[in-house]
Amino acid sequence: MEKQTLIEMFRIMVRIREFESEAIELAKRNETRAAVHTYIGQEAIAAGVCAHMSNQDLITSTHRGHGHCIAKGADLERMFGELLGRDGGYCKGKGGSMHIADLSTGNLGANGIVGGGIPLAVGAALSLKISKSKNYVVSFFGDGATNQGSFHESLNLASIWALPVIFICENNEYAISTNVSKSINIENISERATAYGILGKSVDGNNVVSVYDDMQMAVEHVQSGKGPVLLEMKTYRIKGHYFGDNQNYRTREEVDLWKQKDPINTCETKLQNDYGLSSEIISKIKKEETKKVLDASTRAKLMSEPEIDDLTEDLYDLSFHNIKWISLQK
Amino acid sequence: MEKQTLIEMFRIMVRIREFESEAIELAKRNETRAAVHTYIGQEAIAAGVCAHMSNQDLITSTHRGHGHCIAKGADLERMFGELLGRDGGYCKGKGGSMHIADLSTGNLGANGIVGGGIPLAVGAALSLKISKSKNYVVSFFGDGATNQGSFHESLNLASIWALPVIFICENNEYAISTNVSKSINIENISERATAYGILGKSVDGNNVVSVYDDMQMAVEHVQSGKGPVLLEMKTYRIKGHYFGDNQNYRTREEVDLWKQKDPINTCETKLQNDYGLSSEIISKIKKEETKKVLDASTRAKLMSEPEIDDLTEDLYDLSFHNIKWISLQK
Amino acid sequence: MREAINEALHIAFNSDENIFMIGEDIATYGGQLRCSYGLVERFGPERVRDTPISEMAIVGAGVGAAIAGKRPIVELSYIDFLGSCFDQVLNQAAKIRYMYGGYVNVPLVIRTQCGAGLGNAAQHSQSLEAILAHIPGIRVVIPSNAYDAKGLLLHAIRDNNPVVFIEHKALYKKKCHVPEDPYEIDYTSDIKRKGDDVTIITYSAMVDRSLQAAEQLNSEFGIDAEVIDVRVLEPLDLQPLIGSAQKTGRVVIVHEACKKGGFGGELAAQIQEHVFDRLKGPILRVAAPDVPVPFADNLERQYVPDISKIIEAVTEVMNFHRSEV
Amino acid sequence: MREAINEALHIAFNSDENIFMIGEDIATYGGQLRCSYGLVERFGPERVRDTPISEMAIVGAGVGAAIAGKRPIVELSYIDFLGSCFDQVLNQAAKIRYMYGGYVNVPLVIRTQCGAGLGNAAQHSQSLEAILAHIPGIRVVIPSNAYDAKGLLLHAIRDNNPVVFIEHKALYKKKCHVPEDPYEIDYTSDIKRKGDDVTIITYSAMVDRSLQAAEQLNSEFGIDAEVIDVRVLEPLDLQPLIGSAQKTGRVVIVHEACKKGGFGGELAAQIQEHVFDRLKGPILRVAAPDVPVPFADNLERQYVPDISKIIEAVTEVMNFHRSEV
Ligand SMILES: Cc1ncc(C[n+]2csc(CCOP(=O)(O)OP(=O)(O)O)c2C)c(N)n1
Ligand SMILES: Cc1ncc(C[n+]2csc(CCOP(=O)(O)OP(=O)(O)O)c2C)c(N)n1
Ligand SMILES: [Mg+2]
Ligand SMILES: [Mg+2]
Repeated sequence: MEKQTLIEMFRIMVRIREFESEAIELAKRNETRAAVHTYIGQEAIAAGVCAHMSNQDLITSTHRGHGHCIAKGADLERMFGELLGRDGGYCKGKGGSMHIADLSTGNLGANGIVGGGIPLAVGAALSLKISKSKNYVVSFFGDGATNQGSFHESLNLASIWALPVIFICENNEYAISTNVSKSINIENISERATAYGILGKSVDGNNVVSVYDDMQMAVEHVQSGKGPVLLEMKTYRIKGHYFGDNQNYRTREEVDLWKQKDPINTCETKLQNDYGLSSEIISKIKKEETKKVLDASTRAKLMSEPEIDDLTEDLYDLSFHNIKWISLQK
Repeated sequence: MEKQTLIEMFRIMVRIREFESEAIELAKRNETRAAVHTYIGQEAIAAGVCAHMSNQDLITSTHRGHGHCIAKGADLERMFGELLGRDGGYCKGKGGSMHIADLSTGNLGANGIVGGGIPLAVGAALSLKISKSKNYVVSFFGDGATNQGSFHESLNLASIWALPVIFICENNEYAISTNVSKSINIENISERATAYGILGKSVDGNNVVSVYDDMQMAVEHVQSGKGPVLLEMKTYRIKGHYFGDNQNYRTREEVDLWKQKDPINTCETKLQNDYGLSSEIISKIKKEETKKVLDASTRAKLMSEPEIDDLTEDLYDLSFHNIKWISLQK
Repeated sequence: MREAINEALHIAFNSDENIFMIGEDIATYGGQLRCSYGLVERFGPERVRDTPISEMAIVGAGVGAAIAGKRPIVELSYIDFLGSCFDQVLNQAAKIRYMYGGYVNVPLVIRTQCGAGLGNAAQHSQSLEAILAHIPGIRVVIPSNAYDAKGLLLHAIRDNNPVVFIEHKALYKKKCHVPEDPYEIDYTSDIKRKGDDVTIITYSAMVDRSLQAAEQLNSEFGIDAEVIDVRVLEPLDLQPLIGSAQKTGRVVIVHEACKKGGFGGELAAQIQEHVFDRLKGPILRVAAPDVPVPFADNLERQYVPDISKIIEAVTEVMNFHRSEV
Repeated sequence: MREAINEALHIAFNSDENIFMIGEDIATYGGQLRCSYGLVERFGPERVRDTPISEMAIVGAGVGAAIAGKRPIVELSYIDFLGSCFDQVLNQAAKIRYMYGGYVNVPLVIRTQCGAGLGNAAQHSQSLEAILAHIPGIRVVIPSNAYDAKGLLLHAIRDNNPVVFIEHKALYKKKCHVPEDPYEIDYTSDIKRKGDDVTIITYSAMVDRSLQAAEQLNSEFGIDAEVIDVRVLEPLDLQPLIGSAQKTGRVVIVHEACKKGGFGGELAAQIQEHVFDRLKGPILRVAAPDVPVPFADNLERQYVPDISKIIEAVTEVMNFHRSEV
């Protein structure tokens, strides 16, 4: 692992954490009406996965999508703008927290429907394959989503067509209040790969280096035409399902145990111990990112509300694609 | 294997074959408008599975459901009546070939939606479990159905609740024109059991003795509370997808090869060689069953068409269940 | 309304052992809808079951258990997730009885949540009752207040047919007097306010808004509106609607679902078929515009029909004068 | 109509490399709808792909490929299977553009088959266009003959929005003159027969029946009916409907879908909103009864609206006389 790469991933992780912390603040102060599903505790996954990706490599994301969005390089101000429902937000305020897409960074969109984005990723990968592109697609989803029919159909379809798509299951132990042990009867979700004859592997999702390394393996796999990969990232949802969750379904001890495996702290320790990064540089990075986030939030608050007339805009593209129909030669 | 059991299964297999042959005749002569999806070649499965079942054990069936229906003990005349759209048919002519249910024999119904019956089986099994019944449910479906989301969700749900349901996948190599090798990337569909942590096994579905034995194992498994079982029955669809299929997607040689493994012939040989059944008795059974089928068909043709006014009947049960609401004690 | 629904569930569980409930996070968590609290503690985990996120299997299991003789209640946390279980509603629950010649019943209740107004955006705010009402074989019940919800839910649970019971999320916190003892409300439309000048036909969260509009119409314009809460879209209790339209000759239909293809079209069509002669003006519809539900506060407020739009439509139909042809 | 659709597909594949097609049994087998023959032989298996039976993934893959810049055509062999992919239609395809602020297009065509009449029973015979037309964000195109089908399909393929293109199974064998060269038909309603006495508004397989009814009405009763084929439910080209209703003052709407919640209600509601003044009688609807499609021949024939029912409704509205109020 190159030092610079690790530092860059660390920076992204911190950025995500700061973004989510500010999002919680906004929710607390009732400045966003969006249910905020934070990515806190899972930052290593988005950071480690997206570190490999260019803007031409595509992702589909989830209701817990801020981290993916940021790791793909999204503009924080436009993200906050969307959380606040402003016209300068990613969706002009129409989508909110659960519905941010950013084609410019290859983000095909977050999704409020659990499992809803997985088939989209397969279609995007099919499109890349038909175009003979070397790019690939990553589909992020949770442990809970692997119980959706769309997960099953999508992995099977990607398998038989050997599509360049990497399925990243973020197993954070919970789907709202339901522990994964109550909804899935196997030890490792990656074993579900067996059902489709594709490569599956479980990874320590709180260790950004493991994430990065296994993602590298997966990228090589899909790029060599061997078909899709299912990576299960083992992690933990540190906060409630959304801001406001009473969390009556788990103990504080359980949460505390996982806090000791905090991915940012883990990475920080590694940077200090294995790469000799000084605590000054680390706190400089942290401060920079905090500032970046808070500045973005401040600027977003200055954005205006959407125009009321905008309510009925943006549903249809009224132009037709320009195709010159060619007669058939008999 | 008791001789009498084998003979009885042989009889059922013959009955199914005769029924389907007559159904094809009806289709040829345009006497039924139903698309007839015949069970020819797969008879050992329904016969071997249902030999274990009482009327209190339940099944869900498919578009290719005549065999299951007969093996569960259905009345042939009412079946033909339904194929012909007559008022004395199982559904008073409202359902047709793909929609026969018969609660009196524990048949919860055929289904025109591929994979549509699998969740119903899970629900029925849940109901048995809540009632602490020793009965169990069998869900029949094809290889193609295992690519439906409903298959995945259902097996998972049955697994985590350890429900008494046996999933019987009849892998007859085709879903309409699509060979299973083009839609599934693994050798044995039974391996899909891995994804749910349940028992899975592949069985020679053309050998009624194997079917019977493995079903026995599965019944013991579910009855001892160990949760569901997935049995893949390897077989072959001897006829087209439906009567009228041009079958441009496979060769005659392929079909002929499988004809040599005809389950009825195989069973017949076994009865003669291993059990010393005389060819007289065998042809007597065959004649009896042929007659039974043809008589039923003849009688069904005498049934009347439904009354036109019946068109708008049977949608709702207009009565309400009698429950006496009890106040809550505080 | 939340407490009323919870009470109905407790009564139901207490009265019939065949009643049980499955859904996501309904046990310890008390449901995403927060309506099932206390059930698992009182009736145990056998009858109150958390499920994986598998809507097709959940609804399908409900249908299967119903066929097999139980009386399951399924909680679908948002009506938007109909997308994920639609086959079991459209092709199984709704069709089984008819398709099987009337020999198989499906006594299933699917409780679900609809509606906009709380910033949940396009995929968690829909009003899809018109889709369900177009599917023969499904009862569609959509209460507007706590009292009605309790009585209608108990009635629905005794129904031997599949019922989709639709609770508007904006109504959960609304309270009204609800008797503690069990009671039922038949599948009937309900005149929530008597009036002679114009008929407002509505349901769900729009009932309150229509009643407020009626008060304002009365005090500000001297217009006396009758407000009818349809409450049940299937079976539709048409008589009170027709009676009222006959009396007033002026009809405004109000619902939150988007207008095009909404249930308002059906109501308008039926009413003019029956009382064409008595109509003094066109039947007008107040409904959401034909776009998905937007997130931003101001857009969503504009999206959901409000009192001013109801008043506008009423005054328009009151001012309508037949031009000489 | 089958050949016309096949021709349109060949032209499309031939003209734009971004067009490809996925669906069950569409390649060698030529499709369950038998419309895609010859495509795989000519354009290869990369662009004409058989799929497993996985409707959610198939439609979803279409949506995903469309977002990623292709112009996919998905074949859904029966519209009844909307049940198995509804989330991708309702919550993804329809909402993506709006939800993402207009920045993401979904140029997807879903071709599918609707309708009763061939003994396919409840789960393979539905007419579900009203459900689709109630979902903002989806174009709904439903041709009534081969000529229109070809021109509308080519137009739909150039549309940058998701289109559900609904082919009635009873029309596949119907032929009419179809020019070999490419042409397009805009999203417009089409007056299929001029007339002055009454307006029959219809679409899909009911157009032919309505035209036949019109001839009979003319020859037997001297009633001159105008027959308008809506062709496209979204966007709805209302002007010709209104113009005609204004002229005749009498309107009958005919569709095969069951009546309750069908698109006829929407049409009736809109028309009376616009031309209330000119109506000489109620707008009547001819539609299937509110039950699933039965299997038996005689029941199914009774189920699908026929000429006599259209004539009955027309004569009823012709004989309507306003009673003095
Ligand atoms: C189809 C569907 N069902 C249910 C929900 C409600 N819901 C939102 S998030 C969630 C839990 C998702 O769990 P998981 O996939 O593990 O993701 P996580 O929240 O842990 O990131 C549920 C049930 C939904 N949005 N979509
Ligand atoms: C949801 C759904 N998709 C597609 C179809 C069309 N269809 C009917 S039978 C069939 C093939 C089923 O294959 P399989 O499950 O292997 O059963 P088999 O016909 O071989 O018995 C298909 C695709 C359907 N009825 N339902
Ligand atoms: Mg999770
Ligand atoms: Mg098969």
